Amino acid sequence: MQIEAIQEEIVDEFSMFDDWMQRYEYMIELGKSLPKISDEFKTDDHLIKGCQSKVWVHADMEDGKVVFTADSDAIITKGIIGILIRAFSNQKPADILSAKTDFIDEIGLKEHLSPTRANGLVSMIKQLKLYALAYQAKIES
Amino acid sequence: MQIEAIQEEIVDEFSMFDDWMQRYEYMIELGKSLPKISDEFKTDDHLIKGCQSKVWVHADMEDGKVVFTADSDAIITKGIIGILIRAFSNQKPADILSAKTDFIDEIGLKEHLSPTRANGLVSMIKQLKLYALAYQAKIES
Amino acid sequence: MHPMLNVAEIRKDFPILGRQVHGQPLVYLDNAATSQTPQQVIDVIVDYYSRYNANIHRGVHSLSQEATDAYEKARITIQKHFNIQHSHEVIMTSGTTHGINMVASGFTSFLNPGDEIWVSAMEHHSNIVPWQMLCERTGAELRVIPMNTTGELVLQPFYEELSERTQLVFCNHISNALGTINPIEEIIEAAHEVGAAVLIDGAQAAPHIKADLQALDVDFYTISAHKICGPTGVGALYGKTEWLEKLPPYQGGGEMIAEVSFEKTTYAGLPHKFEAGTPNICGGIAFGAALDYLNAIGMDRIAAYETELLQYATSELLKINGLRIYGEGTNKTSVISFNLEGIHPYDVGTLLDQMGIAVRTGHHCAQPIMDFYQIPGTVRASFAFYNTLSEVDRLVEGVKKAAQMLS
Amino acid sequence: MHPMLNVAEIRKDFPILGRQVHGQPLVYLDNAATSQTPQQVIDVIVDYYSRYNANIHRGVHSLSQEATDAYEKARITIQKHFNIQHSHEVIMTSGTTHGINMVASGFTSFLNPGDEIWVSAMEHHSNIVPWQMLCERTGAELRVIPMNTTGELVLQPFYEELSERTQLVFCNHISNALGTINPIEEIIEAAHEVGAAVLIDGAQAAPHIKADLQALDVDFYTISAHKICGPTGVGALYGKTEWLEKLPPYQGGGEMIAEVSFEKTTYAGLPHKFEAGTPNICGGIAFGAALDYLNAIGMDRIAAYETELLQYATSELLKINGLRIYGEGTNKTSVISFNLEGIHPYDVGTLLDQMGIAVRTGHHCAQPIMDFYQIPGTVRASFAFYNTLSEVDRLVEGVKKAAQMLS
Ligand SMILES: Cc1ncc(COP(=O)(O)O)c(C=O)c1O
Ligand SMILES: Cc1ncc(COP(=O)(O)O)c(C=O)c1O
Repeated sequence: MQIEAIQEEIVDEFSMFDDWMQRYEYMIELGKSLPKISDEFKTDDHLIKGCQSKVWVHADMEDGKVVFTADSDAIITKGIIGILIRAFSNQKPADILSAKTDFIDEIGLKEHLSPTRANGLVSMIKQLKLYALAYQAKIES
Repeated sequence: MQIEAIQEEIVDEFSMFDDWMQRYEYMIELGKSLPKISDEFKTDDHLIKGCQSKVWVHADMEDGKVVFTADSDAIITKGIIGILIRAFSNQKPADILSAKTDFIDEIGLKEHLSPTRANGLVSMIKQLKLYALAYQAKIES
Repeated sequence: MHPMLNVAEIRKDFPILGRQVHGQPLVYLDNAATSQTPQQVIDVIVDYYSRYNANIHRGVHSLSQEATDAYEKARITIQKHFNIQHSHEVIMTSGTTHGINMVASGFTSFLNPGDEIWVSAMEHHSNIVPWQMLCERTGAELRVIPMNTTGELVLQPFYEELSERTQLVFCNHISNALGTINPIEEIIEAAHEVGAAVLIDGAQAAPHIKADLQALDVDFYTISAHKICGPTGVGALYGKTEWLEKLPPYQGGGEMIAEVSFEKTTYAGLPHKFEAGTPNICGGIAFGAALDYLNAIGMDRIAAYETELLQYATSELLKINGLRIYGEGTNKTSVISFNLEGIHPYDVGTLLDQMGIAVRTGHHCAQPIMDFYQIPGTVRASFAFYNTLSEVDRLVEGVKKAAQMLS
Repeated sequence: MHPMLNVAEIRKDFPILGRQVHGQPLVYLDNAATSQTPQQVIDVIVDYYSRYNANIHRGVHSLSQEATDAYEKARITIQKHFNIQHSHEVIMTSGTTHGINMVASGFTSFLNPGDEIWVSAMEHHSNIVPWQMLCERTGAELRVIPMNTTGELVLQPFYEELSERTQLVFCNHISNALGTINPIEEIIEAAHEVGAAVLIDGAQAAPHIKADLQALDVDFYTISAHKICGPTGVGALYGKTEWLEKLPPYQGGGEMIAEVSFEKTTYAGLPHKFEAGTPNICGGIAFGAALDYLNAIGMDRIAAYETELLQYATSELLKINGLRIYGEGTNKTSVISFNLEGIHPYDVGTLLDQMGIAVRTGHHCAQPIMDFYQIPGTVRASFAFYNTLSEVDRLVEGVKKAAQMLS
């Protein structure tokens, strides 16, 4: 599926919820089903800065697509990175780079979008895009 | 004359004025007629701290009475120290020490009475009383 | 109405307490990070900028005089509040951190390799890092007064190893992460016996305890206005005259000099020697107003009421399965640091926020404590005199709901 | 209405301008000491304390987020205003003096005996004393760029004696005592040619000139909010990334660390490395609001109008017998320092105050300038964009009356 379609899917899913509790419960669910990073990559250089909880992200290239795995010691953070990975994993670097991130806003996580937010959502997006950029550079070289 | 009587006299004089201009003009007059300190005493240890202008005060003992002389490089300051000297000079140390200073308030210089005031009125009074204290101690010893 | 305090009336003084967060009435339980500001203090700020804002000291015009008088009056309010002997022993700072750094910097030339500095195991980073920097500059050694799992200091090793080499001892009066009230009287006495100076970080104590600094015989004491219903960006450092005279000035600039020429500069007397530059004039005045506000209520009544809040919250929270409180000493203020077993504090804090409840999560600038307990952080609920028992109920309900959602 | 500015409307923004002093409408001409505060900025302060006062950074609750966002937005406002490349190059300080001391302290380990620091002859004490203290610590030598009787810098000796030994050059953009706008572009260029760093003290420039710091290529630039319609107790230091990375942190404390243990502490990245402790949160936010206010009016229009006030006041004052102006350069801002022959400035200031006119008298924290002219001080009238031509008239009338009374 294309990034945009996945994002729409996520927005659709979240639009069913009436209140924050359902939204967060779902996020926690998503966190639990996150493609887990293998332990060997849970190192400091896979850590994302600016989060109050620890977030590790790893990327691999498979068949021209970037595959992300991640983990966090906090479950909500795990849900957030899980949503991001669902939208961006298994995609071509160029597509990841050009993808918009408005859907975050639409699923009611707008407040998490502040660059000063302690959960580091903005840093996470930046990191995913950085990985994509690195693979894109590799492809082009 | 006793300190209290002199202070009353000063208050009387000032009570004739209707506005600040007359009051300040009179103060400037008083400044000009100030018993001047002799130049040899215009030294740093005769300087009163806490004034934006320089104020030197000197004291002598004559016939059991303290005689003050002073000078300043600012004329209004000279007027203020002149008023103080008129009230306190040629008096016995004990009388100077016990004298009140409410008359300052009554002649419309209340605003100058703040301890933070840049003209150092409070420091001047303190210095005059310190001289009196020193002479008093001499007498008693 | 509460028998000790008319809390309903008091709450009306705090406009922020009327607001909503995520559609719920705000429950503000982050008082240890910063306290809220009563209308009385806000009014003083507005009055300052609307009526007599001016640069202070040495100005001959009326505005400058009025501002100077108000600012110096605030200094005296601080002096009286803490029973300080001389007003020149009150140095206005930009906050506790500034005050501590001033002292740490000042001791640079007094310390030598081999000298020792003691610091407690439960300090705020503001009371650790400046001393580490000082040790780096001087070669002195940083020693640590350990703590136990109850969250109390263990003084025995300190008593045993105190010696002539000990030059300085630093300790907070109350730990911001645990709420523990430390036995500073004993620490001060022991340190003085070997001739060491003591700095007590009173940032967390000031909102709860009216310290009598002469009785304590402490050498330095620091506070921040923003923790005692005052504004941000201002605080005070108390120092004994003899120390303040000995220490070199911290910053150079306007206000702190007597005479300046390119050849030679002489410094002003106390307190100005340590107050370079235009100070936080409005902040200082509002700081005084905040103390006036607290004193009008009465620090004793505040402390008694807060203790009640603490006891109630503690017993209610402990009923929750898997909840552990860090800081279980008997002598503590209204700070509760806790975790739910197996759950990250960040998750709890985030869900509580959705319910309109403001708590702090993380290491609370006291990483060594977290390392001690081997935890990433805690959830910290800290209560002020304007909090209510029903707000405690909402916290307890919230934590229960969060626990349920997260496990 | 004035063709450039609707001053009558602008004055309504400043509640203090409506007040009386000694029964006369206040004429506030002490703007170089501190500027007045518009209602728009006061409102931001009230809004902060009434609605979202909280400690910033790392807080997960909404109040803390809102406060953090507003504070960081202010940093970006400052960044944009001065055309600074990165927001992390904006260090929030408690004022110009704090910023200068931060840099002076940071250079301690970079300087050696034999090195030279140049400073101009017309500096504020805040830009002299920290460098004297630095020279004392390091053995570097303080050299002075001289001035002439017109009140302008004489650069020739500086150009001739600049050398590889020169490590630092400090100069104010505008002299607070004279109003002279210094040729900082040339000074910066010359200093960079020998590899020296340049700190420009922009405290007096900020109210009048929107400096483009990238174009200036300056290494450090400092300002105070209270001089640009902002609150007291806050300012900013600009530093080039390369310098800020090289300099050691100034103060230790919360906010400025990455990891703390008793064994080892690592510092946080920029700008936090230099921002220890709870900052002046409300002050920072109001600082941003003050810049917004000025920009809404337009800095160019402000400068043009102030120049008109300056020219009018200068020509009117010079008609008074025996009046001498210090600072007669062609390139100056709306500051007039003057004396009446044979009359002490304090006397003039005191009488003007009785007439409701606020000027500053004394050495204006720039004693070396007074020593240069061999005077005890000056009377300084400094104008802001909210002053009017008729206020200039009242000043001139006032000075005439004072001259008459005092001679
Ligand atoms: C040129 C100059 N530099 C530095 C300062 C010091 O600024 P602050 O007192 O706000 O730290 C001032 C303010 O008087 C100034 O005019
Ligand atoms: C115990 C303790 N010390 C020091 C500080 C630092 O105070 P400030 O950030 O106001 O400088 C705090 C505030 O968090 C504290 O709780």
